[in-house]
Amino acid sequence: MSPQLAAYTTSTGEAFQFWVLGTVAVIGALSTVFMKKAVHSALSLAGTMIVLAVFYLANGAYFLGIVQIVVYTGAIMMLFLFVVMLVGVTAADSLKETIKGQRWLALLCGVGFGVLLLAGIANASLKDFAGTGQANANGNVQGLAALIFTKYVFAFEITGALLITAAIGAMVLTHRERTERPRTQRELSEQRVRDGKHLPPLPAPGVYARHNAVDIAGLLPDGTPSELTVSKTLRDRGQMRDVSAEALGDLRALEQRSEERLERTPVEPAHFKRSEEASK
Amino acid sequence: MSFPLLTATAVLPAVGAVATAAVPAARRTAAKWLALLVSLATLVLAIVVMVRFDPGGARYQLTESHAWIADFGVRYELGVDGIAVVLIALTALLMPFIILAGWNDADPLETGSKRWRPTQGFFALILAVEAMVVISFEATDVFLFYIFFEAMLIPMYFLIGGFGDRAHAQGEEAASTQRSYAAVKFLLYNLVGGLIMLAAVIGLYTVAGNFSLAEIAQARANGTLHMATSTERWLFLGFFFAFAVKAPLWPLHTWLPNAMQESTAPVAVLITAVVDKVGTFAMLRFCLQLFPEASKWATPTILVLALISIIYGALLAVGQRDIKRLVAYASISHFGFIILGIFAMTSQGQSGATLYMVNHGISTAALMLVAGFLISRRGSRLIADYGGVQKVAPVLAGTFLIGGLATLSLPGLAPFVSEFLVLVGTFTRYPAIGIIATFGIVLAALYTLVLYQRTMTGPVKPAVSAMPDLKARELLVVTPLIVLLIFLGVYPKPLTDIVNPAVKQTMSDVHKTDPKPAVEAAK
Amino acid sequence: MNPVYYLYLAALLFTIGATGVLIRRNAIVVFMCIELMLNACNLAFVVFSRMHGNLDGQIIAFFTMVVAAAEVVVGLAIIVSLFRTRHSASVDDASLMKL
Amino acid sequence: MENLIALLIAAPLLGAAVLLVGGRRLDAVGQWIGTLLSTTSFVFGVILFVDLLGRNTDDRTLIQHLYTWVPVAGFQADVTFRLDQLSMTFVLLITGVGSLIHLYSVGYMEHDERRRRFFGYLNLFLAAMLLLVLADNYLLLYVGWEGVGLASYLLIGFWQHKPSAATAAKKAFLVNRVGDMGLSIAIMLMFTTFGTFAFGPVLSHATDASEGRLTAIGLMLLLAACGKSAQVPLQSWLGDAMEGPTPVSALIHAATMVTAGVYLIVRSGAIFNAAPDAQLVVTVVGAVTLLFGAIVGCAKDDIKKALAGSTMSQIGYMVLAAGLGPIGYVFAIMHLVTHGFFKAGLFLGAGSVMHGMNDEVDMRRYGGLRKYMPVTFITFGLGYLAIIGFPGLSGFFSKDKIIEAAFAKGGTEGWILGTCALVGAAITAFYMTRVMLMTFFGEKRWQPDEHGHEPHPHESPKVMTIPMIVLAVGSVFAGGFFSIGDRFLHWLEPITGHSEGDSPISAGVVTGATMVCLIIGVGIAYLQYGRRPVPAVAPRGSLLTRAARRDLLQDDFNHVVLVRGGEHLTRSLVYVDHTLVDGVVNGTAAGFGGLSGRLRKLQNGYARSYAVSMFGGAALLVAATLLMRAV
Repeated sequence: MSPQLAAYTTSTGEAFQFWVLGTVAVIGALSTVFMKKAVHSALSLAGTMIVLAVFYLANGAYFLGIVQIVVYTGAIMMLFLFVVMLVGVTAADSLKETIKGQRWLALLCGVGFGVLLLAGIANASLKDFAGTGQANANGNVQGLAALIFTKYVFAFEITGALLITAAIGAMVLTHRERTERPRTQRELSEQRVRDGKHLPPLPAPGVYARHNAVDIAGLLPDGTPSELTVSKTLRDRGQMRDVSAEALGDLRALEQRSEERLERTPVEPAHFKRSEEASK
Repeated sequence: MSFPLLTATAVLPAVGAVATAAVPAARRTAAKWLALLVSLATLVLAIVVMVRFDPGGARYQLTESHAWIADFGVRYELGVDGIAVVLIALTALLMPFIILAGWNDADPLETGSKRWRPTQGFFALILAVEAMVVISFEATDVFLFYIFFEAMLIPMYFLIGGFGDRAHAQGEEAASTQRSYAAVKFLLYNLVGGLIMLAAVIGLYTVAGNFSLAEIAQARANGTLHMATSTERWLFLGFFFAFAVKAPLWPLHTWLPNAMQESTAPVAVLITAVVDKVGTFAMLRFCLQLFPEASKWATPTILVLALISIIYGALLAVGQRDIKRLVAYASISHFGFIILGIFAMTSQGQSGATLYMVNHGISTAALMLVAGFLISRRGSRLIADYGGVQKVAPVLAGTFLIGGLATLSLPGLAPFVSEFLVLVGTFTRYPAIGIIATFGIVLAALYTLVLYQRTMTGPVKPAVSAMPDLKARELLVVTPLIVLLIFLGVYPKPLTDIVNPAVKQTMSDVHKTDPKPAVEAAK
Repeated sequence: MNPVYYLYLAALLFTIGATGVLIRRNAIVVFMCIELMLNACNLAFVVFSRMHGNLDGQIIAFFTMVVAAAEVVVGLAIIVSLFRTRHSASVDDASLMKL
Repeated sequence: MENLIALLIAAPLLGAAVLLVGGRRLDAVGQWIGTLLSTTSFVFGVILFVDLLGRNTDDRTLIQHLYTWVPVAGFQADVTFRLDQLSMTFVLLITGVGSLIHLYSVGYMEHDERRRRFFGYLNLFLAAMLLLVLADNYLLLYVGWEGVGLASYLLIGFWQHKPSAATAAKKAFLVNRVGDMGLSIAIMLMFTTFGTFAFGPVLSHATDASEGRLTAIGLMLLLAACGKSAQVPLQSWLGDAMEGPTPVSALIHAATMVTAGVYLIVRSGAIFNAAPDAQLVVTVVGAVTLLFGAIVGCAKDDIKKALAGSTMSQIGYMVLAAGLGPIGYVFAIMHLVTHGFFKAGLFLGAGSVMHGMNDEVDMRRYGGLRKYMPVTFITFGLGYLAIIGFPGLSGFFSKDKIIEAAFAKGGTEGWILGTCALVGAAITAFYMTRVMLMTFFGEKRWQPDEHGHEPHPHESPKVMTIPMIVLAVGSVFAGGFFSIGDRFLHWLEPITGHSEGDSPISAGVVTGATMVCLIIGVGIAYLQYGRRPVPAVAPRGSLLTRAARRDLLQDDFNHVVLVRGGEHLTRSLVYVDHTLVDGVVNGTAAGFGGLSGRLRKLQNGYARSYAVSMFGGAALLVAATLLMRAV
C-alpha cells in the first residue's frame, strides 16, 4: 500500500473497505457477545480481529497488522479454543440471566457509555491527520524498532519480564502436583458409604435392546428415564434422547402388524401409564 | 532534662497492662496481684505529682514537650494545672479499689482451656484505660488529647461487652446480647461525638496552624489569632458535643444507663467515675480556654440542658427498678451539676465542679461497688428481689447507706461541699436556675432513700436470708472510700488549695469575674 | 472519508465488548470480550498514530498486545484451575465477594 | 475557755464513732459508753455555763475558730463555733435532757439486740444537734441541720424490719429535705446579698440590704423551720415519726430537734426584724399550726400520736412567738425550754406506760393505770399540769407570756393571733385531759393480744423512772425559776433583744382569759371522758374528728398530689426516655440499618454486578468530563 493511502483524506477504496469490513467487525463483535456457544464466540472474535488487522494495515501500521494476524488471531485465539475444549460445555453457556436486572442495567450502561464516547469523539476537533507517511519513511518496522530500542527500551524490557512471569505463572497455576496420596478404591467406596449417596455405580445409559447408545437415558423399573445414566456433558448440552415413548410405539406397531396378519379386530391397546401420571 | 514524671505516670499503667496481659493463663492470681501493684505504684506517682505541683506556681507545671509529627505541628506536650492534678489523683486513687473490687469478677467460668485468659485481659484493659485517662488529663496538645480521648473507647468497649454480672436472671445468652447492645451503643455514641470533635480539631488546626493548647490560648488572648464569630462557635460546638456525649449531658445520655447496667460494678465505676470525667474536664480545659466567647454564647443553652439533666436524671432514677440503672441515672443528674458549675462561670461554680468530679468519683465508687457486692451475692440487679438485707448483712447495709448518703450530698460528706459550691456559684449569676437545681437535692434524697428502703429494710426476704456480710477484701475496698468521703467532707482544703488558682486562670480566660454581693458585709 | 470513523468504530467495539463482559457468565467468553475491548483500544491507538504522524501510538498498541498476551495466558490458566476445583467456568457460580 | 466548745461536740461524736464502728464486742457496754459521753458533754456544758455566768453581760459570746473549711475565691466557710446565751441555753437543754434520755433508754432498750447501735445513733444526734446550735455560720449550721435529720432518719427507722418504720423514716427525711432546700436557698441568697453567711456580718448588716431580699431570705428560712419543726405545711412527717422508739420521740421529736426551727428563726432575728412581711407569715404559720396540731391531738387514740400533735401545736406557739419579733423571741425560747422538760417527761411517761403494757399504744386499751404505775402517773400528771398551763407550773409562765405577746403585737393581727393562742390553750387543756383520763383513770380496758398474753401493767425500773422524776421536777419549777425576776429575759436579751409591745389588754386580763379557757377545756374533756366509760373501739365520730384522725387529710393530699403525681411523672419519664430520647437515636440507627440493609443487597457478591457499577461509574465520569468541558 502506498503512503498516500494513509494520508489525511482517504481514498474511496479505503472508505469502501471501511464500511464493508467495519460492518463485518461489528457483526463479529456482536456475535462474540451473543453466540450461545463459546466456540462460536471465539470464531466470531477471530473474524473481528482479522478485520482489525486489515484496518491496521490500512492505517499504516504494517507491523502491527501482521502481528495482529499472526500472534493474536493465530496464537491467542487458538489458545482460547484449546481452553474451550478443555473446559467443555457448562451451564454457564446459557444466555439466561441469573442476576435480577443485570442485563438491563448492563445494556443501559453500555448504550449510555457508547453514546457518551461517540459524542466525545464527535465533540473533539479531530480534523488534522498528519498521516504516517513521514513516520514510515524509513520503513514501518524500522521506525518501530528505532523507538522500541531507544525511547521505550525500559518498557520493552519490562514487558519481556512480564511475559516470562506470565508464562511461569500460567504453569504454576495449571500444573497440579500430587501433594497427597491418591485415594484408593476402598477409600473412595467408603467415602461414598459415608456420604450416603450413589452407593452402587451409576447406572449405565442406553441399556435397552434397540437403542444402545450413550445419549439415551436408561429406564428405571417403572419406565421413567433416569438422567443420571447419561454423561454430564451430554446432559449440559441438552443432547439427551428420550426413548421411553419409543418402546410403546414399537409395541403398538407390533400389535398393528400382528393384527393385520391375523386379521383380528384390535383389542383396546394396553395403556401404559408412566408412574407420575398414574399417581396424579 | 528532669525526670519525665507525667509520662511515667501514664506509661507505668500502660506497661503494667501489657505485662498483665502477658501473664500465662494458669497464673491468674499473679496477674491480679501484678495489676494491683501497678495501680498502687501509679497512685504513688500520682501523689508525687500532687506533691511536686506548686499551686502558686505557673499554670502548667511538670511540662514535657517533644516534637512528634512535625509536619502538622503535633507535639507530645504534657503539663498539668490544678484541675488536672486532682483528677489524676482521683483516677490513680480509684484504680486499686476498682481492681480489688473486681478481683473475682473475671475469673473464667470453666478452667479447662489453657489459652483462655479472661482475667488477664480484664485487668490489662482496666490498666490500659487508666493509662489513657491519665494522659488525657495531662495532654496540653489538642491532637494528643484527641487521640487518647478516642483510644479510650477501645478498652472500654471490650470491658463493657466482654465482662458482665454472673448469674444473670435471664440466662447467659440474653445477658450476652444485652451486653453487646450496651457496648455497641457506648461505642457508637462516643465515636459519633469523637468524629465530630475530630472535624473540629482539624478545623482548629486550619485556623490556628498548630495544636498547642498554650500557644493557641495565648494567641487568642493577646489577639494575634483572630477567629470569626461563626468559626469559633462551630469549633466550640464540635468540641462540646464530644464532651457532652462523654459527660453525658441530656439528651445524649442514654448510653450510660445501658453501659452501667450491663457491665460489672467495677467497670461501671470506671465508666462513670473515671472515664466520664474526661468529658467534663475537657469542657473546662478546652472549651473554655480555646473558645471563651463561644462558651459565653452557648452558656444559656448549656445551663438549661444541665438543669434538665439534673432534674430529669433524678426523676428517672426514682422510676428505675434496676439498682445499677438507678445509680446511672443518679450519675446523669450529678453530671448535670458538674456542667452547671463549669458554665456558671463563677469561681465557686468552677471550683465546685472540679471538686464535684472528684467527690462524685469517690461517692459513686462507694455506692456502686457496694451495690456490686450486693448484686454478686443475690445474682439479681432488680430492686424488688431484695428486702431486709440490713438484718442479715448490717455492715453491707451500713456502707450502702453511707454511699447513698454521699450520693444525696449529705453535709459532712464530701459531695455536699462541691454540690453546694456549684449551687451557690450558679445562684449568684443565675438565681432561677440555681433554685430549680436545688430541687435536685430533694429528688436525690428520694431515689436514694427509696432504694435503701426497698433493698435493705423491711422483713427479710427468703432469698436474702442467708446472705453473707462483707468480706475482708470488700471491706478493704469500701472503708478507705468512706474514710475519704468523710475526710474530704470535713476538710476539703487540700483539694481546694490546688484547684483554686487553676479556676482563677480559667475565669480570666473567659474574661469573667464573680458577681459582687449587694451588701459589702464581709470583712 | 475522514479517518475519524475508525475511532467511532473503536468506540462501538469497545462498548460492545464491555457490555459483553457484563452480560456473559462464561468466563471464557468474558475473556474474549475483554480482548475485544483491548483490540478496540489498539485500533484507536493506531488511528491516533496516524493522526499525529508518529509511531508512538503504534508502540503503545504493540505493548498492549504483549500485555494482552500475558494477561490471556494467566487468565486462561486461572480459568482452567478454577474449572478444576469448581467444575464450572461461570463467573457467578459463587458469590465470592459476599461475606 | 472557748476551746471547750469543740469538746461539747467531740464527746458525743466520739461516742457515735466508737459505737458504730466498734462492732459486736461493744454490745455489752455500748449503752454506758453512750450515756457517759453524753453526760460528759453535759458537764462541759455546765462548766461553760458557769464561765458565762461569771462574765459581763456584754462579754458572754465565745468564738472558737477551728479551721477553714471551704476556702474558694470569695466564698469562705469556716468551722467556727459561737457560744452565746442563746446557744448555751440550747446546749444545756440538749445535753441535759439528752443525758436523761440516754439513761432512760438504758432501761427502755434493754432487750433490744441492736441496743449498741441505738446509742450510737443517739450520740450522733447529740453531736449534730450541738453543731447546729453552736455553728457560727449558716453553712455549718446546715451541716448540723442535716445531721440531725440523718440521726432522726436512722432513729425513726431504727426498727427497720417494720416496713411502717422504714417508710416513716424516709418520709421524715424527705419532708425535711424540702425544708433543707429552703435553708440552702436562704444561704445562697445571703451569699449573693452579703457575700458571706457567717452570723456576725450577716446579722449586723441585715438592715443594709433591701427589704425584698430580706423577705425572701426570711421566707426561705421559714420554709426550713417548717420542715424541721413540723409546721404547716410540712408537718406531715411528725405523726409518722412516732414509729421510732419512744426515747427518740421524747428527745428528738419533742424536746430538741423539732425546736431547731424556732432556734433558726430566733437566731436570724435581725433578718426577720427588717422584714415584717416575713414575720407576718411566720406568725400565721405558727398560729395555724398551733390549732392544727391541737385539733389532730384531740382525735388520736395512739398516745404517742396524740402527744405528737401536741408537740406540733406547742411548737406552733413558739413559732408564733418568734414571728412576733423582739416581743416574743425570749418567750419563744423560754417556752421551748419548759416544753423540752414537760414534753420529754410526757413522752417518757408514755414510754413507761407502753413498756408496762406490751408496747400497746392505743389509749382505748388503757384505763385505770394510776394504780399500777404510780411513779409514772405522778410524773406524767405533773407534765400534764405543766403543759395545760396550770398556774405555777412551767407551762403556765411560758405560754401565758406568749399569749400576752400575741395580743401585744397590736392591731387586728394582734387580736387574731391572741385569740388563736387562747383557743389553742383551751384545746390543749381538752386533749391533754383526754389523754390523762383515758390512760390513768376509768376502768381497765386492756385485753389479751393475739397470742393470748394479757398485759401485766407494772412500774418501770429505776433507771427509767429517775429521768422521769428529774424532768417532772423541771416541768414544775423551770417556768417559775425563769420568770421570777425575769431571769431568763435578762439572760437572753443581749442576743435577741426585747421590747414590751403595747398590749391592748392588760396582762392580768390575758391570764384570766387563759384560765377560763383552761377550765373550759378541762371541763369538756372531763364531761366526755371522765364521766362516761371510754368505748374500746373508737366511735365513728364527726366529720372533723375523722379528718383529724387522718391528720386533717394532709397525708391524703400528699398522697394524691405528690406521691401519685410523682409516680405518674417518673413512670411517664421513664417511658419518654426509653421511647423518645432513646427512640430518636435508636430510630436513626434503625434507619441507617434499614438503609444499609437495602444497600447491602447491591453487594450481592457477583463480580459482574460490581462490574456494572464500575462501568456505570465510568460512564458517569465520562459524562462529567464532557459536561465540564462543555461548560
